[in-house]
Amino acid sequence: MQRYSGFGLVKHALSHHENWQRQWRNPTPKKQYDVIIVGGGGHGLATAYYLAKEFGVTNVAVIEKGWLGGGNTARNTTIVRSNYLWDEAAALYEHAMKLWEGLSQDLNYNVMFSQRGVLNLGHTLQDMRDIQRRVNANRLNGIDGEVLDAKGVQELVPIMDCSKNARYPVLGASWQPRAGVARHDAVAWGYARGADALGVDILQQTEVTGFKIRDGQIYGVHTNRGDIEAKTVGCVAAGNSGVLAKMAGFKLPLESHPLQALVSEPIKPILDTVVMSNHVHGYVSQSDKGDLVIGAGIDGYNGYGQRGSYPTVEHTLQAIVEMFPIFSRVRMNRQWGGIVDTCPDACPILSKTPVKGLFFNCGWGTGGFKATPGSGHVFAASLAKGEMHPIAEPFSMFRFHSGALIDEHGAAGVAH
Amino acid sequence: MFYIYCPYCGEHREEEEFHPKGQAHIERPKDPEACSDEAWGDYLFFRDNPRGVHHELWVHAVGCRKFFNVTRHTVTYEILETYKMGEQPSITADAQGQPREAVAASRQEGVRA
Amino acid sequence: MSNAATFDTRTDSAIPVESPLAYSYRRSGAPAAGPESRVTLRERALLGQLVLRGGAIVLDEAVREVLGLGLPGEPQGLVQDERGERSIQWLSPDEWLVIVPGGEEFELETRLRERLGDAHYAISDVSGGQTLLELEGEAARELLMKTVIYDVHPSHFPVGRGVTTVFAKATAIVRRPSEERWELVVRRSFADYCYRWLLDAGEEYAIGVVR
Amino acid sequence: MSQSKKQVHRLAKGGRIDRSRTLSFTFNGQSYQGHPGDTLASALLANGVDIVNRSFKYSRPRGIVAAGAEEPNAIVQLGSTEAAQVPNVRATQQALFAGLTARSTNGWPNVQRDLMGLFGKLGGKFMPPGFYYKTFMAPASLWMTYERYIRKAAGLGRSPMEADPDTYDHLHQHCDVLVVGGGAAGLAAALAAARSSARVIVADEQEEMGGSLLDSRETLDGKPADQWVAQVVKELAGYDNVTLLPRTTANGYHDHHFVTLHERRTEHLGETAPLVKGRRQVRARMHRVRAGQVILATGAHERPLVYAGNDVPGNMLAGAVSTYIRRYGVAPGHKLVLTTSNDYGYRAALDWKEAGREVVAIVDARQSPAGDWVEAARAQGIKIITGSAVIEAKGGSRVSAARVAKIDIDAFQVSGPAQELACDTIASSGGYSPVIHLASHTGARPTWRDDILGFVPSLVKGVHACGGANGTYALGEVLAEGVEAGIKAAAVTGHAAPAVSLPQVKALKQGPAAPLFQVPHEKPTLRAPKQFVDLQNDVTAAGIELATREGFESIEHVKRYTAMGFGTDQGKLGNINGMAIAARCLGRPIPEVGTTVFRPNYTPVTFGAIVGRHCRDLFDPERYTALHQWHVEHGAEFEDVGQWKRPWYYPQTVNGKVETLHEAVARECSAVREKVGILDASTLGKIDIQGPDAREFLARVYTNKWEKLAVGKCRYGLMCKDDGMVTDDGVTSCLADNHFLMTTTTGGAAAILEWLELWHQTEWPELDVYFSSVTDHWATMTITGPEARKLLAEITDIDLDKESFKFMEWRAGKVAGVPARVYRISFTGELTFEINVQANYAMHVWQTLFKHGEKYGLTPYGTETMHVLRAEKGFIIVGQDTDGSVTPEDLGMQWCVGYDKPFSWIGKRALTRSDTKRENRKQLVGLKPKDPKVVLEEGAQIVFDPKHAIPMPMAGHVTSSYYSPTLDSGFALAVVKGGHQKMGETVYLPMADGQTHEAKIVSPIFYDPKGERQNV
Repeated sequence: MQRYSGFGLVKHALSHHENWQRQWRNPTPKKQYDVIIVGGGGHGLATAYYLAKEFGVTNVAVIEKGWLGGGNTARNTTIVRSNYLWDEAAALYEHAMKLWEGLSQDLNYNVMFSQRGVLNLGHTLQDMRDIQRRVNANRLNGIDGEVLDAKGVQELVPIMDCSKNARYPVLGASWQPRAGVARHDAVAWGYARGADALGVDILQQTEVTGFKIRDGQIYGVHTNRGDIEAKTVGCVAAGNSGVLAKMAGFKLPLESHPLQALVSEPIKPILDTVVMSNHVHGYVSQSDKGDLVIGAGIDGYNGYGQRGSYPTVEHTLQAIVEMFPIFSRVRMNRQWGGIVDTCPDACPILSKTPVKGLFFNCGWGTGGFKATPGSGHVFAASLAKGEMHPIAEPFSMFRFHSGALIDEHGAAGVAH
Repeated sequence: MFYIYCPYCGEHREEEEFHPKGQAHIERPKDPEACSDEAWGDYLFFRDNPRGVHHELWVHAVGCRKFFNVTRHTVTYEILETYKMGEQPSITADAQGQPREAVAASRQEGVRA
Repeated sequence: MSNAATFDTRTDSAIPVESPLAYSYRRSGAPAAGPESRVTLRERALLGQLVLRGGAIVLDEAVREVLGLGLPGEPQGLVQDERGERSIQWLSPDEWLVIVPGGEEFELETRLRERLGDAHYAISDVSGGQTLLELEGEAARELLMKTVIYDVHPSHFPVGRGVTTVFAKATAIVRRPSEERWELVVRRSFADYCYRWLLDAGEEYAIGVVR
Repeated sequence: MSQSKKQVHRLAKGGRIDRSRTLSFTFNGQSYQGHPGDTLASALLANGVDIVNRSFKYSRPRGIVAAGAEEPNAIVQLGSTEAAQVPNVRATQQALFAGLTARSTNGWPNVQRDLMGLFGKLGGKFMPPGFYYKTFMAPASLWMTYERYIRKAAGLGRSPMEADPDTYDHLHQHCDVLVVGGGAAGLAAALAAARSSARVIVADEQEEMGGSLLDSRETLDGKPADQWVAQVVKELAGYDNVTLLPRTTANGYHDHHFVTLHERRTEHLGETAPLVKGRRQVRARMHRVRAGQVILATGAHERPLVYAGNDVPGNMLAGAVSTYIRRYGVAPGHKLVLTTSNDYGYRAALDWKEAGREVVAIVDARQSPAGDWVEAARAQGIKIITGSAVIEAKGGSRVSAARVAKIDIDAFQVSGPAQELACDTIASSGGYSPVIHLASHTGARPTWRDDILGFVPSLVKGVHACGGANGTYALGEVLAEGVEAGIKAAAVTGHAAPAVSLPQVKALKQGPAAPLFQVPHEKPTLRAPKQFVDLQNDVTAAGIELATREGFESIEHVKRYTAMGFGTDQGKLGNINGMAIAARCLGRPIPEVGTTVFRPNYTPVTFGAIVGRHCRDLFDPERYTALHQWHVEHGAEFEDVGQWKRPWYYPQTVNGKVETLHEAVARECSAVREKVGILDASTLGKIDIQGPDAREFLARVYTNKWEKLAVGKCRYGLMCKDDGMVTDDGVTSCLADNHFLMTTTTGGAAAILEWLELWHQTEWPELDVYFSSVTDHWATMTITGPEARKLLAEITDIDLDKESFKFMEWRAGKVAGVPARVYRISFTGELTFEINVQANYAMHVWQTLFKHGEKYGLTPYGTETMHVLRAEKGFIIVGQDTDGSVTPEDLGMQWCVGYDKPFSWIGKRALTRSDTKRENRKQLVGLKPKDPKVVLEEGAQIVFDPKHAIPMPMAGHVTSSYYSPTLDSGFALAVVKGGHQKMGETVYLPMADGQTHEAKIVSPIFYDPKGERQNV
């Protein structure tokens, strides 16, 4: 792998950038792999990378029906935080956070992880109770965070309307300084380049059309480029997980919904942190290019169309202008939608399935991007060993039978 | 944004008047106590979530407050038919039957009063 | 008489009573209508309002007999008596809104219950829970277009129609009892919001409030 | 401010401007003049302003390139005052008005002499696409510092720092036929549809309808094109069934023909909306259009050719040159070189020549061009150099020469020596790209057509494309397509259109265009001077080539790696060129590289216009009870509960000092416990339930039993979802055998009514029962405390004797002369009467209670006191003491669960799942802090072992916690793992400040455990 560095950049500039190598190969599928990952988004590529790097499993194929990183990895609003309420979720997201903190160096690819902090605003007394509960739990779980009052919020974000005149005045917030944003595309590309260099075959434009199952054990997949065999298959296909599960003969407790986001035109830097509000229902950060990156909740209906309904966008911008009246004359440039697979308890599924050797990693809902490294790492460990990693264990799909849900709706009330 | 034919109001109305309520035709088991945990979990949580033709329950929340069913394509978002509670769809992923009459009206393009 | 409790909520006229907009007038004032006003707003407060639920055939016979008005035959229908004082509006296949002059509602409910006997139906008095606002003037329709998502074009919303629809971020019933007049039925707790919305959206038409 | 400059490039005649009036404006502090009818761009060009901005990445000087929505460079900051600032206004779309104040968005210290430009020149080499992914990684700790500097370069314009003085609104429109675009195709379509009597809306983004006809060289029926426009617009304006919306851009095409139209109502008049007769006008209006059929007549955008130095000011689109000359009377230079791949480009040279300026040469990439316009140019004696292209523009702040050479398109190389032609303007035309943005929004993927070298829209049902949007460019065909679309669309909506006779248009002979996108240079792309593809984001052909080399093979990857098309122009000029370049690099045909997917908005839209009136006081409804006025007048602080404003507490001023929350609540609590308090409880949801099966229905939706509740009695009920988790609670009263009044939580009212309907309509339609909301009909006033009976007795005819009107009963009678239902239920643990009257009488009753209550110490109390009092009694608040993961058994409320009811009520089955019957579930208990002065933090986490290392196992948390004046101690409700079995045990609460509180697990009932006080 060609190492990236500032020095290298200068060297390449002097040779007119003619000597840059491909960041990943475009290999021909082999007949057989040790592990097949279905889905070449951030989570799938991270899984492959850690399989190869941490668990020595390098005979791995990542099968992607479109272009790598072309799904939700490319469509989210890039927020990374780990201040989840329940122990199980907090452990998973904090595991990811720790990996984020060294990710650029690990991958030799700058994913621009920027720990500019995330504020979760409280506008009602119950919001504040929930915030206190969550921050207290975070602290005892070793996750950074503090509770701010309205004055503290105002000091951090002077341009926000923290006055009592607001329809729902800001009463305070939770503040996680280590949280922030990252460059979403770079995460997929960095993992792809890293995995490729370790020998993983990334098969783009390859679509899984069925599973090869014998006696309840998986032994491969059918694709539009022929059959490929493996005794371990991990599906990491986000919104399309339900479709894959159906091919394998079972259902999942999932619904795929449209999730919309939008950006303003680029403006000069004015907002240094991520501001989220469940109550007025919107969140915003400003990218390094100057765009205000804005999102809100999911649309209520099932949808694979990568678009949602316009009123969701209207409500979101109403929320943003309510929090930031000065943005009224700023202009919205672009909106788009992703497909998020949501679980009834707003927590993911990392699980064995009724088919032996077939594992699913899905149901991340609106919280997938921030978990990418952690999800990939614990899923890789599970695939390598055939047993779920302890951090992944509580996220079994069978919890929906026993009732052991991990209800993170409070933390996930707004998409992020 | 959808334009939904309410089978009770007999006309198309804006999506903002409706709430989606998930997959249609999920029946509560008649004898819950006889259900295994697995069966009960399936009823509560497990869904078809198809990429394609989907039967779903909606309520005309700001309107007649009636629940009804919608057959909708989850990729194109085209509404193929709407039908009242207690009725069965005429269009399914397997069999694309002839929509019933009232439904035909809902499918017409550019329906105006 | 069915097994339901009826309750006459009204009392003698000496006791002060406040319409849902009482607070709004004090808070936001009421701009007078003038020659420039292209739309006027008037609250018809304290009317009698009943929600009827049941089968159409049974209820139709009863209201014809008791009120002299039949149920509207079609969804979104609105029928009224000759003077426009009493009306019945379709709300859903088994639900109608009856509006009568204030004070008539209890007697009406009682007579309907007598007439309906053991049939399965429900009558709920909601007179205190909603109020009726009238809009008149050449800009009334455009003001409604700013406000409700339902198509209020005359070709789509002829006289004799009434719908429940989205009013800004609340809900309202919109009715068209005559060529010139539109009616809004709004819930009491949302009335101030609706009033402030109409004044704000109507400003460019010099909206006036008739009291 | 300096003296106004002369309009050096303004032609003596021509253009659709009003030369009788002069408008002054300033740009970068310099004063200039223009005329009504100008855009800011045409006025700047008229005044000879070459550099309007600096580029984003390399800080290169940039001039105006286009004349419309596709302009990438002329992005300015508008506004003379802070509040009126608007960032990123496209000068080509901003009508000039008197006093307009604009600045360049980039450039330091100014746009003419920019120091960053030097950095761009030197550093540009080191900033290939994706360079930031490859560096700034070491040391890790420094990234935030690097980023701080990167961020300094971010953004175009800036946000205002003051609130917007303007207002915006929405108009909900419905029509049969929406025509997007008021050019030749759109007007023809509109005319046809309008004559059918269909309801038609025509939206056009420009200041006036007409599109390219406003600067066309062609004639219709022998008359100038704009005369036909005027005649059609006049006819359309005369129809009642037609709404004409100029200055209105269709920005988003959503499902089922829902289109948003952004109408700029006052932006052409001033920087803030003017007053008309003293009344505010809205600055912009969003038309939310539900259309039956949509006709896309959005035209086409000209593609520039990609050659070296193509960003130097003076490089323009050929069509834009024509537009500035013919529509605005501005020739933006003196000596023109035109480089083109097609016949259409020739119009610029003909117009330039007619304007009396010098055409140095037309450079045509084709070997033997031969259309009518080519012949017209030849006839004018214009020099035509064929088989060639401008391969490089020379110049710094303005074009000084064009290097022209023979090229071989197929081999992608320069095939002859270059000559340098002195000029100040280079116009280029690489053909046209249909404007397919709106069709893309619907999810339909466009189709590539080799014959027109462009994508045409694929159409979902009900959408029609005509004219340029459909890849049809010859005027006669455009008009015919428009009429056909209009007739067809109207017909589908049930309106037959009469025939429309088309105006006579001379058919022009056209030669085929050459497939030229990037022009080859003598040097390979990576070594050639920069050839810009996306001017706004500084994306070059070399950048795209590099991306493909590095393995970015789909156009989506290329766009993301290079940022191509992510600017505020969304790649209107560059995307197709970029795809063509990527295709060339990959050796694949263009459609295989991918299609280009556009997303809303077509052009940027002010947040305010999307928000409309839903801001400030109207952001969200505030729901008030009938007593709100009183609460306001008595100084209540309010708590938001759902959309309701509920009195939180009533601070009194004592000795000139306003009480704190704590002081007020202590006083209010004592009043209730010792005398009598009053609460406005009107916000509780109230559902009128009638029907012979009402009782059975209640038994199915509540966890407890209802079959024996007698008329006149009330009962508390708990509601679960079918997962067994508590979702609501409240008291339901039996009014008559078949008649019940259910109360719900304040926040749950609407959801519970829908919940009941859901079960009735979908699962149990056979049950004869109806539900109606009567929440707003009744006002509810709760008087509670030892003196409550005495107070009420003074003003009611109801027999309040404790034997005849028992706890958990209701009675009807008069209170203060008003018919009332009085419920003897209690949420405080004290003797309580809930007085319900029709809401319009509430104020009278409330005030009468105070008139009589003074002697009893009647004290109004708010939600905070209510919470303290109910917590002392161990009464839960759903949503505070529960969180969707709590069962009735977790709450210790087995007394409220009818295990043996015949019907398996909602939630019952779930209670026996393996996880719900687990023993160490979190269970509701009371907590008594060891130190009575301590009020535990709500949300504090509970541990058994405070010495455990982090992560410390947590056993639960505090759900409610208050100071109790009655107990003179802090106390709390909490959920604790296995808490019901741990009575008397000690738990610990380690806090953020380092303190660890100690508390004892106790019964959640702290006060009057036998319930004697409410029974008195």
